[in-house]
This record gives sequence, structure tokens and C-alpha cells, in this order.
Amino acid sequence: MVERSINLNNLDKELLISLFTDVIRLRKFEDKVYQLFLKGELPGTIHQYQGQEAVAVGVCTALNKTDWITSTHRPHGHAIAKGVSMRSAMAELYGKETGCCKGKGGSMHLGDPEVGMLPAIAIVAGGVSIVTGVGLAFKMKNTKQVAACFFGEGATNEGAFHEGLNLAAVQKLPIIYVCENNIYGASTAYNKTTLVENVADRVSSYGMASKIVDGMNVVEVYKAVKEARDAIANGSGPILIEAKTYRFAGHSRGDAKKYRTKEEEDYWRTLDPIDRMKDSLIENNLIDNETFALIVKNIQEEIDDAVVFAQQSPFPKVEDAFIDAYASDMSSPTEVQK
Amino acid sequence: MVERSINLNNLDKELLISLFTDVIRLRKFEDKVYQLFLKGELPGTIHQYQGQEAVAVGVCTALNKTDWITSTHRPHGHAIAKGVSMRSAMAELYGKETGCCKGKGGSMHLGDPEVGMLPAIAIVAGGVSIVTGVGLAFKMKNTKQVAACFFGEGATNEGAFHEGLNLAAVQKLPIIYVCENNIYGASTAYNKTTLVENVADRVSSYGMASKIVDGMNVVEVYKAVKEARDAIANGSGPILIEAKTYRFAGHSRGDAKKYRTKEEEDYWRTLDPIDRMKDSLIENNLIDNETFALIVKNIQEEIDDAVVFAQQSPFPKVEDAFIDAYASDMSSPTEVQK
Amino acid sequence: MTTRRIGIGEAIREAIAEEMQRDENVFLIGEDIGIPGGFGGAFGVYLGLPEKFGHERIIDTPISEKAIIGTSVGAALMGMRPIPDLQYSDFIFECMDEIVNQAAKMRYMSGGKLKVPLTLRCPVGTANRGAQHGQSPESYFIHVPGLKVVCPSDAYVAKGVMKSAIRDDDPVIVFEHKLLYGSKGRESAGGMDLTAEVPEEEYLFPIGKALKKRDGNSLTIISTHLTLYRCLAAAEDLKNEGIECEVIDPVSLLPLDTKTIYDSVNKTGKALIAHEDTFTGGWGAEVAALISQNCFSKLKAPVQRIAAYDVPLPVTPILEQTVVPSIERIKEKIIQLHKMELK
Amino acid sequence: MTTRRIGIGEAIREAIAEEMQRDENVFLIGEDIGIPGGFGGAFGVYLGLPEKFGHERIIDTPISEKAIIGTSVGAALMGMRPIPDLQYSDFIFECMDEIVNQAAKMRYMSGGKLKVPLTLRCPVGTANRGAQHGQSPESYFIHVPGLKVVCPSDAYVAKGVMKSAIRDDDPVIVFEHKLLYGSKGRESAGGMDLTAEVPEEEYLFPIGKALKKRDGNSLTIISTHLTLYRCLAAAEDLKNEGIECEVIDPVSLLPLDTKTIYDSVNKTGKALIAHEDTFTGGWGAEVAALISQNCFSKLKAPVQRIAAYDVPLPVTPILEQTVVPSIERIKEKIIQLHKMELK
Ligand SMILES: Cc1ncc(C[n+]2csc(CCOP(=O)(O)OP(=O)(O)O)c2C)c(N)n1
Ligand SMILES: Cc1ncc(C[n+]2csc(CCOP(=O)(O)OP(=O)(O)O)c2C)c(N)n1
Ligand SMILES: [Mg+2]
Ligand SMILES: [Mg+2]
Repeated sequence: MVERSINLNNLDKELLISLFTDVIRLRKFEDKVYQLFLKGELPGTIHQYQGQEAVAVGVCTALNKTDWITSTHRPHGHAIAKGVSMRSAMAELYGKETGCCKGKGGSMHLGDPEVGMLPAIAIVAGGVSIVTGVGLAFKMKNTKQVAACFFGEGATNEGAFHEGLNLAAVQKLPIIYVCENNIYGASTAYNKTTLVENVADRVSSYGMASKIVDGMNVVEVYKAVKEARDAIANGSGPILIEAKTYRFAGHSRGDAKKYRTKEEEDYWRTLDPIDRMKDSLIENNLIDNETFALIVKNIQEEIDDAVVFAQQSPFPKVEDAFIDAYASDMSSPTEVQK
Repeated sequence: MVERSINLNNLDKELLISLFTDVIRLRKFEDKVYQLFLKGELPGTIHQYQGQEAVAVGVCTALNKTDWITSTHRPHGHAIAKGVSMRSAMAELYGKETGCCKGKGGSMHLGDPEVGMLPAIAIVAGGVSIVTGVGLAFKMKNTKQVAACFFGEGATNEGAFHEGLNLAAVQKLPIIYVCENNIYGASTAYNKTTLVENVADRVSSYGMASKIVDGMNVVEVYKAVKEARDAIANGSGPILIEAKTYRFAGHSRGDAKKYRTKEEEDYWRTLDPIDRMKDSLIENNLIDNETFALIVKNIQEEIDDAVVFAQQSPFPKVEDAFIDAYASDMSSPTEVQK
Repeated sequence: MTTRRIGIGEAIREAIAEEMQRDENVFLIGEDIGIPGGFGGAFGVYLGLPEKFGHERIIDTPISEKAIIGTSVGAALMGMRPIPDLQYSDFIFECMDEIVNQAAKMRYMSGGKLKVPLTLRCPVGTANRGAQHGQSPESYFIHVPGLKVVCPSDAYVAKGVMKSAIRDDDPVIVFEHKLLYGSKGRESAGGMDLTAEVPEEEYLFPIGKALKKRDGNSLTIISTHLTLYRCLAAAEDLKNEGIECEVIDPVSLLPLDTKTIYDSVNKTGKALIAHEDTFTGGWGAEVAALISQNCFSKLKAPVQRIAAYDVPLPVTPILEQTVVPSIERIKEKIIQLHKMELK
Repeated sequence: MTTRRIGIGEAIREAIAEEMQRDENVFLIGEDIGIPGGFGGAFGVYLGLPEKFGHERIIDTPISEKAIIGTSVGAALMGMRPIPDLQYSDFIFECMDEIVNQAAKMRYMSGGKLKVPLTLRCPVGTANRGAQHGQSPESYFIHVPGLKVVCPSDAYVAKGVMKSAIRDDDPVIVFEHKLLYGSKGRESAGGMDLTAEVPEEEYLFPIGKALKKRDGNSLTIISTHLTLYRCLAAAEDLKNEGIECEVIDPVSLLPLDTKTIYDSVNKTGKALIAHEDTFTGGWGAEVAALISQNCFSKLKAPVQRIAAYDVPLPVTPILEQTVVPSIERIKEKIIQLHKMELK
């Protein structure tokens, strides 16, 4: 049982408001995406982030703009939190040319080098496999940048997790491994997949540091990453931060969530990262209902604008299918095939 | 610094002599193989087992005949210890039809289902990947058999190690993971590959039991496995036994061993599993020099017989290349290719 | 013989249930396959089976593809008949070593003393999921000696060949198209009826036998999965223009029923291979090479291939439809081939 | 231009050293590559480099193939130019996901915003090591859009194409034959001289360009690696019998220099593709399919293929020699093809 009220650690008001605002931005964005998906406006499938917003926002706010992140099949929140504009994220979900991946990536591959986010990798633990290279590049070039790698608890049973964390530890790479432990991997509860209670316990296999945080508490997540970041950038070695959290929605389209109990869902709802933060901010007289209403209103406008932008954007041209497979000019391998 | 003299734990004489005899059998067999290899009588390459004999003998003697083992690129000792006859092992090294794999497997794939040994797998950690299935079959059929999986410390950095041990633990499979920690993976010292001191420390990631033993002490290895085996056969769940040992020879053909020090090699030589056992047996008046000489003489005869057998055995017939790829009859895929 | 119409998903569920009933060594292992309240596998194929056979024989695993296939190989070597599941075929690259270096080679390395009877199911095909959830990787596996590769495209074949695969003593990979599971194909699949008459009685469809889906004398089309239906639709449309396409479903890519294919091409003198897997190094190359060599003197025109263009899969529909073979593209190719008369 | 004779191993070492000198973003990463007193890589190619460039740029790793390639992909995405090493190409199956799903697709998935300039070296070929240490898996990778695949067979090409690969902005896999590293081929390789005249001055050999190794009008042979030398030996022997073989080393399998190949086949009217990789689904199938289609009217006989038979590799010499293409088998095939006149 975690303490519901959030200790604001007298962080300055501006920061607290921005953390709060971003948590709401992620929530409202995802809610909108879900509506649009149900209306059949978005192709493919989606994996929703509602419930876990405090993790993405806490982590990305604590990072420097020039730091990078890797993401997963559930990347919408990570993308918005790291600074991908709602316009280019929404356009990508619509499969438009103006999307952050020009319509080629889609929901599971959201990302944008311009804001320090690799295209999300939809192979479970795929980001864990690659992030060591991001960290190694920072180390070799001595840029003092840090890479944060998001993944779920289910990913920790993949071989890539073992190989990646071990190499990062022995090479002292500037990496923050962020495990969003939302208890389930698709329909499978974590405790059915391993005898180890906490993901954080597993770092002992690599001589790596770790910390467990309340993933429904944006301030706690922010503080943990903030504290870790600079030392890591300077070569103290990687850390794994396990954020205990919960996904309010199903795993992906058409998941009836029958594998979990109403009681469990209700309990986690009481920890909703928005409500908790709101209450704490009000208790501390840092916002009132008007400012809150204003914040929400601005966010709605941002989202509506993004939707209109996405809807009005053009689809890629058919010929675009044939570019971008290779960087170096190479007589298109598709010529012979036409 | 380990205690050189061996505590015989008043095990009965017959058993002690057989442990001792087998350690010598493995040593002499491998010495012979190396001579033959240098003479150019054996094709390909070899990975020698000298120094590690106490592990294979201790483990395999403690197992039931009906238990199975998996092995690695360094399987000669495991094979002889599990009961592959020197004749069929030597014939396989010669690439003869009478070999345990009919000349198709060779040095890195020694094995024989008849004695409960899968063809050795030369992919590092490959056996770790497969042994869970052997254990699962035993569990599903409730046969009370156990599987022992041999691998080196270098293999513990492979993803297969992580996925395999985790699944075995959560499924409570009847498996004994035997890590022969001989300090090096090829030229690379273990401590350059991970920050964790003991392989045994890594089981905490799986909620698995573990034990560290003196891998140069055949009695200690035997006792550890003996104690573990029956509980494991009855569903207590897997265990990892880390045997601290050393390979006296190079990693494979033409390894000058320049990556390790003379001092280190000399230290481990003082722990030679044959000398230590011999001294302890003599101290305890369990053998005298005549019996020892006789043991060695019999072993020499067994080896000479195996060499003659192998040399006189025929090579496979050319047509044999085309069979055994498939079990079910299938119009040979090679027909069209001829 | 009484029959009823069912779809591929149902047919495969029946095949697995019958074989689990028949042989206690058959079991399922994979991610999210048997969790109560779960999905019954990524495409619901296993729904209902846990209730019938229990969780000892339907084993839910961690997300550990190497362990899933490694465990299956080990169990198969010990006499079990595992049916591992990887959700999407795109994830097969996580356990290639266990498939290529272990499952396919163990028997040969042992001098024929062992066998590896496992049946791996792999859903393939695009569905607006992007580059990592829409591949059709079957072609890699025809290049692995020791494996068998089958691609059922209708319910009758699916049930029969799945049962044959489970009983086969060698490792078999069964590639199924995710848009063909339903009884009615999705829009994206042209919404055609995908059910087939399937006997109530038990039957097997042998591995290594091709099926002629349509007779014709103008040219021979060889195709599988969703592309096969697109070829059939194209063939139907072109009937009016006097082009009579013979359409063959190879079903099994390894071993390949070359006789059925050669007989047809020797009759028509023209061949077109069409698949959703990418072009270069695709299985169409092997089939084209074999036909070109073995039907050489009967060929009236060069053997043609249609496949997904050589790029990763884009997610947005307009690009995805551009990359994978469409009915339109297939028609053009057929017409072009029909016109060719180089000798 | 001054030159000297060196072998492939030396040539590749020079190429890497020159590129590391030229571009500080180039680095090596893998198992046992830089350990003091160690092997300098499984085949000694890196010996001497740590002394020159230090251990910050020659990174020894745990035995973790997924991490080696994953790390290389990530570093490449960040602007580095990694040269990962996997010791034997047989181990590439441990990191197929990182190669097929990540390295090859990242650029496309990002809408062209990123690039993955990495160069993976993979030693192939049999050497009595058995089923898991002698494969030639290059064919799998011509089926991966986003990758480039080259197979240098002599020191001149090896140095030039290795340098091109390192400078290339796309992931390139360089397959080298382990029996061709030395300056003198091993017995098993026929003991022929493997050195080539290599300029002292810097030069590049472009990816995508084939080399004509021998002129002739009777038929065209396309081959790489050790098999290429066996084809050349066979061609030499058959000169006396009046068979003039034209021998082409494609060097690059993806992209393929089809022009050089078609020009030759259009001239000779006959083609034989020979490789050590297995037959079914091998790269020879793609080349045979392309030739059969694009040189159709000029072909005087069906395109032929020689490859390792479709079985795992047996270890004992007599069986291994049976499975991989020998000079004898190649000769028979050439004579057989030479006699064919089907039109
Ligand atoms: C290698 C691989 N295996 C399986 C899948 C299918 N899959 C997609 S998401 C998922 C569950 C992941 O669980 P977790 O890592 O906890 O992330 P979460 O979905 O909870 O955010 C699975 C099994 C995949 N995408 N990649
Ligand atoms: C997957 C894989 N990677 C690399 C190799 C090459 N290799 C063979 S043995 C070896 C070292 C293994 O070390 P360890 O596991 O400690 O066993 P040891 O040789 O010490 O007995 C390596 C790297 C391999 N065979 N398989
Ligand atoms: Mg989860
Ligand atoms: Mg070792």
C-alpha cells in the first residue's frame, strides 16, 4: 500500500505545474487517440498508456533535452513526454506524410531524432538491446549525454535484458534503465513468469545500482531520475529504476482484461497520477480550480489542433514506399521487380 | 586458497576408487587425444578438458544411469564420464562410422542417447537453452529423472542462460546446472566480462538455489550433486552448482595462453585433481602404489584398445552424407541437386 | 462423409485438440496461450483448449523466445511432441539459433540416433502493424536443411496438414496468414469467404503435396496465403479476356511438390510465382529457378515473379498496399506474361 | 602505383587500420578481439591493432552476440561506425533480431531520418568443424531489405570493399571464407597461392560491382569464396578439352551487379552458379531466377546450380568433401552443361 498523497519536496512551483500539465497532456492525448481508433480513423492497432503517465513525464523532465530515450510497443506517452509534438505524433498515427516517421513507422514506432527519441522498437526488449550502443557512443565521444531506456517488466525475461544490462554495467555506460512494472505482460502476470518479486532484484546479476519508485507519483519518479542522471553522465555506471505502475486500459485493441480483478483495477485507480497530483497541488495551494480548468482547456486545444493537422495532412505518395530503405544511393532493388 | 587435502567423508572405498579411476581415465584419454591431434591423425580442432576432470566425474557418478546430460564444445570428459565408451568416443574423433555419432558429429558434438548424453552443443549456452526441455519432459512424464547441464562461466553472459534458468526455476524443472568456472572464456577472463564475482550469485535473479564447490575436488563435487539430485528429481526445483576449476591446456588448437600468468597456472597445478586424490587415498591407506600402477595400466590398455579400434574402423560411406537429415521419409532433397 | 464449413483458425484448433487427445506427448508452450481470461494465443486459436487439457499441457511462458524453442527442442528430443507458439512470426528472429543450429541439425549431428518432432506455428502477413509485425519470413526456412515448411491457405488443408505436422518426426514450421483466420476475410483481405468444407471424420493432408486450385491452359500461377486468393480473384476476372490461369497452391514449400508444378508448367508453358514475402531471395526465386531449369524446353516465356518489394513494411495503408502484391498488380503481370511469346 | 603481394587477412587488417586512422568514429567490438596475449579475433585479423588504437576503440565483450550487434546498431544510429565481430558466422543466428528487425529496418521506420552504418564481418566455410562451425549463411541475408551483402574472395577486393563497407551509410555484412585468410591456401583449399597484388596507395572497391576473373565463350560461371577458386581450377583443366569458361566473381550479392552477369550470359548462352552455401533457397537460386528471366532468349541451355547438398555439415572429411562442391563435381557439371544444346 503506497501513501496516496504526494510529497512535493518543495520543488519550485513552475516545475511542479509543468510535471502536472504533462501528465494530463499524455492522458488526454491517449484518450483522444483511443476515441479516434474506435471510430476507425486510425489504422492498425494501438497500445494505450493511460495510468503510466507519471513514469514518462517524470523521467523525460529530469533528462536534458540532448539526452536520448528508447521506447517500446507502447510509446505514445514516451514520445509526447520527450517532446515529440502532438501534431507530428498524431499525424504519424494517422499514417500521414507529416508524421514524425513520415507515416512509415506508425503507432508502435513513434520517435523523432530531433527530440532525442529513437523510433520505438516493438520487439519486446529490443530497446534494451540497442540502448547500450547509444550509451557507448556518448561515452566514446565524451558528450556527457545520458540514454534512458523504457521497457516493461515482461521484457526482463528476454535474453536481451541480460546481455544488455551486463554489458552496460561492465562498460559503465551512461544509461538509465526504466522498467515500467505494470504487473502484466499482455495477459500474463509477472509472478507467473519468474520467482523474483521485484525487477530491481535482478540487477545483482550485473553489479548494477537500482531503485524502486512509486510509478504513479510523478514527483518521486522525477526526483529519482534527477538524482541519478548527472553522476551517470559522468561515468558512475548505469542504474535500473523500477517504477511500480499500472495500465488502466487493455493491453491492445480488444482486450477484455478478464485476467485481472475489478478489485485490483479499483485499487490502482485510487492512485491515478493525475488526481493524486491535483489534490496535492491544491492542498499546497499551488493551483486552484480555475488554473486547473485553464490547463485542461489549453491541452484540449493543443489536441484538437493536432487532430485537425493530422486529418488535413496528405498521405505519403506511392513512390515514397521505395525510398528510405537505404541511405547510400543504390540502384533501387525494386526496379527489377516492377 | 582452497585446502589441498581432500576430505573423503568416509565414503566407501569402492566408490572412492571408482571416482579416482575415472578422473585418471578422463586425463589419460585427453592426453592421448592431444598427441594424436598433434600427429595429425584427428581432423578439425579439439578443446581439451585436462584439469577439469573432477567436475565431470563427480557429477556423472552422482547421477543415475538413466539421467541425462548436455555438454559443450569441450565435451570429451563429459562423454567418458557419462559412460560413452572410449572406443566409440575415439572413433568419433577419428571421424569413423563406428563413432558415437557415426562420424557426423565429431569432437564438438560427442554424445550418445544410449548413455543419456545429447550430442554436445558447440554453440555457447546452447545446452542451457535445450536442457529445460529435457527437464520438462521428465516432469511431464513424471519419470523422476534429472538432467545435468554442463557449461562454462563464459556462457553465463548469453541470453540463453537468463531465459533458460528463469523458465526452469518458475517451472520447477528437475535440472542441475553445472557451471565449470575455469576463469576464462577463450582468451577472456570472466572478470572482464561482468562485475559479478561468482556465477552462483546470478541465481538470485531466478529464485534458484546454488552452491559453490571446489571443482578440483572430485569428492566434494560428487557429494554436492548427490545431495541435490533426489530432491530435484522429486520437484524441489533446479539448482546451479558452480565448480571453481581450471583448464590446464589452451582453449583450443594453437592457443599460446599468453593471456594468463605462469604463477596462476602453477597455483592451479598444485590442485591437480589426480594428485590431490591420490595423496588423500594413500594417506587414508585406501590405495598403495601397486594398485595405483595397476589402475593406470588398465586405463592405458583401455585407451590403446580404443585407438586401435578407431584406427581400424572404416570411414562412413559417401552415401551416408545424404541420410539422417530427416527422420521421416522424404524424397531426398539432394536428388535434384545431383 | 459429413462435412461443415469452418475457417482456418477453427480448423487448426480442431487439429490440435484431436492430436492432443490422440497422443499425450503433444503439448502447447508459449506466451499468453492459456492464461484464464486471456487471449488464447495472439489470435485466439487456443481458446477452450486449457479447459479440455489443463495447464500441464498448455504451458504459459515468460517472454523468452529462445527458451520457448530451446525447451521445445529438448522436449522433442526426449520423445514429446511440442507445439511452440511465438505469437507473430516476426519474433522468430529471437530464436533462430534454436531453430537453425539446434532443431534442424540435432538429428544429423547424432548420426540419426535422435529426432526432433516439433511443430512451430507462425502467423505471417501485413495488417497495418508496420515493419516488425507484418513480415512473411517463410523463405528463410526453406534454406534450412532438416526443417520442413508448410503454408496452409484454407481450412481443409490447414486442419489436415497441421495434424500431419504434429505427427511428423521432423521439425515442421507452419506459416499461417493472420488475415485468413476468420471465417470471413477482413476488408483488407478482400472480405472473401474463407471457410471450407471440412469433414467431421478424421483425415490428414500430407506434407509435400500441392493442390491445384484452378484449371487453365494459358499459364500457371503458384501462390500461397492471402496472395493466393488475390491470384484466384485476378484469374477469375481475366477469364473474360480469354486468359485461362491454372492456379497451384504448393502448400508445402519444403519439401516442394515439384511434379505437380512441372506438370502444369509443361502444359501451359508459362509460370508466375506470387508471394507476400519480399522479392530477392524469396521462395519464388527457388521455384522460378527450378521451373526454369526443369521445364526449360517447354517454356514459352520467362518465368515471372511477383512479391512484396524489397523494403521493410511501411505502416500506412497506402504504402503497405503498394508494397505487397495487389490484385491489380497481379492482373497486370498476368496480362503481360500472357502476351509474351518469345519462342 | 607500387604494389606488394599480401593475403586476405592482412588486406582486411590494413583496411580496418586505415579506416580507423581516417575516421575516429570507426571502432571494433566483439569477443576475444583485443585481449593482450589473446588471439586478435578468431582468425588473428586484429593482431596489432590494439597497440595502435587502444582498448577504447577495440572493445572486448562478454559472450553476448545480441549485445554485440544491438550495441553496434545503437552506436551506428548515434553516428559511430562500428565493426562488430562474431568469430564464426554460425553464431549470427544468436542475433538475427538485431540484424533483421533492427539494423535493417531502423532507417525505413524512421522515415529516412536515421542511418545505420555498421560493418559486420562473418567468417564462413567448412574446415572439419562440423555442423555448427562451418556454415556459409550469406544467402539468408540477401533476403533482408536494408542490408548489403558482400563476399570478397581475394586480397585486392577484400581490402577495397572492406573500406567501402566501413564508409557505407548502410549496414553491410562482409562474408569471408576462413580457408582463404592465409597467404597460402590450406591443403583443404587446394594449397593455391591466395595473395594478390595490392597497391600501397589507398583505393576503394565499390559495393555492387562484379569482377570478371576469366574470359571465355563456352559458358559463364558465377561463384565466390573457396568455390570460386575451385571453379577457376576446373576451368583451367577443361581448357584442353576446348571448353572456355568465363568466370565471374559477383563480390557483392546485395546489390548484385546484374549487368556484368547478363552481358556474359548473353554472350555465352549458358550459366552455372556455384556456392558453398546449401542448395535450396541459396543465393544461386536468386541469380539463376534472374538470369533465366532476363537472358531468356539468349539461353542455349537451362541455368545450372552447384551448391552444398541440403544437409547439415558432417565433420568427417570424406563426408564433408562429399557435401560441399569439389573441383571434380564442378568439372562434371561444366562438361554436362557444355554438352547441352536444347535449342
Ligand atoms: C520479442 C517479442 N515477443 C513477443 C512480443 C508480443 N508482445 C508485445 S507486447 C507484449 C507484452 C509486453 O509486456 P511488458 O514488457 O511488460 O510491456 P507492457 O505491454 O506491459 O507495457 C508481448 C508479449 C513482441 N512484441 N516481441
Ligand atoms: C554463441 C557462441 N559464441 C561464441 C562461440 C565461440 N566460442 C567457443 S568456446 C568460447 C568460450 C567459451 O567459454 P566458456 O563458456 O567459459 O567455456 P570454456 O571454453 O571455458 O570451457 C567461445 C567464445 C561459440 N561457440 N558460440
Ligand atoms: Mg508490463
Ligand atoms: Mg570458461
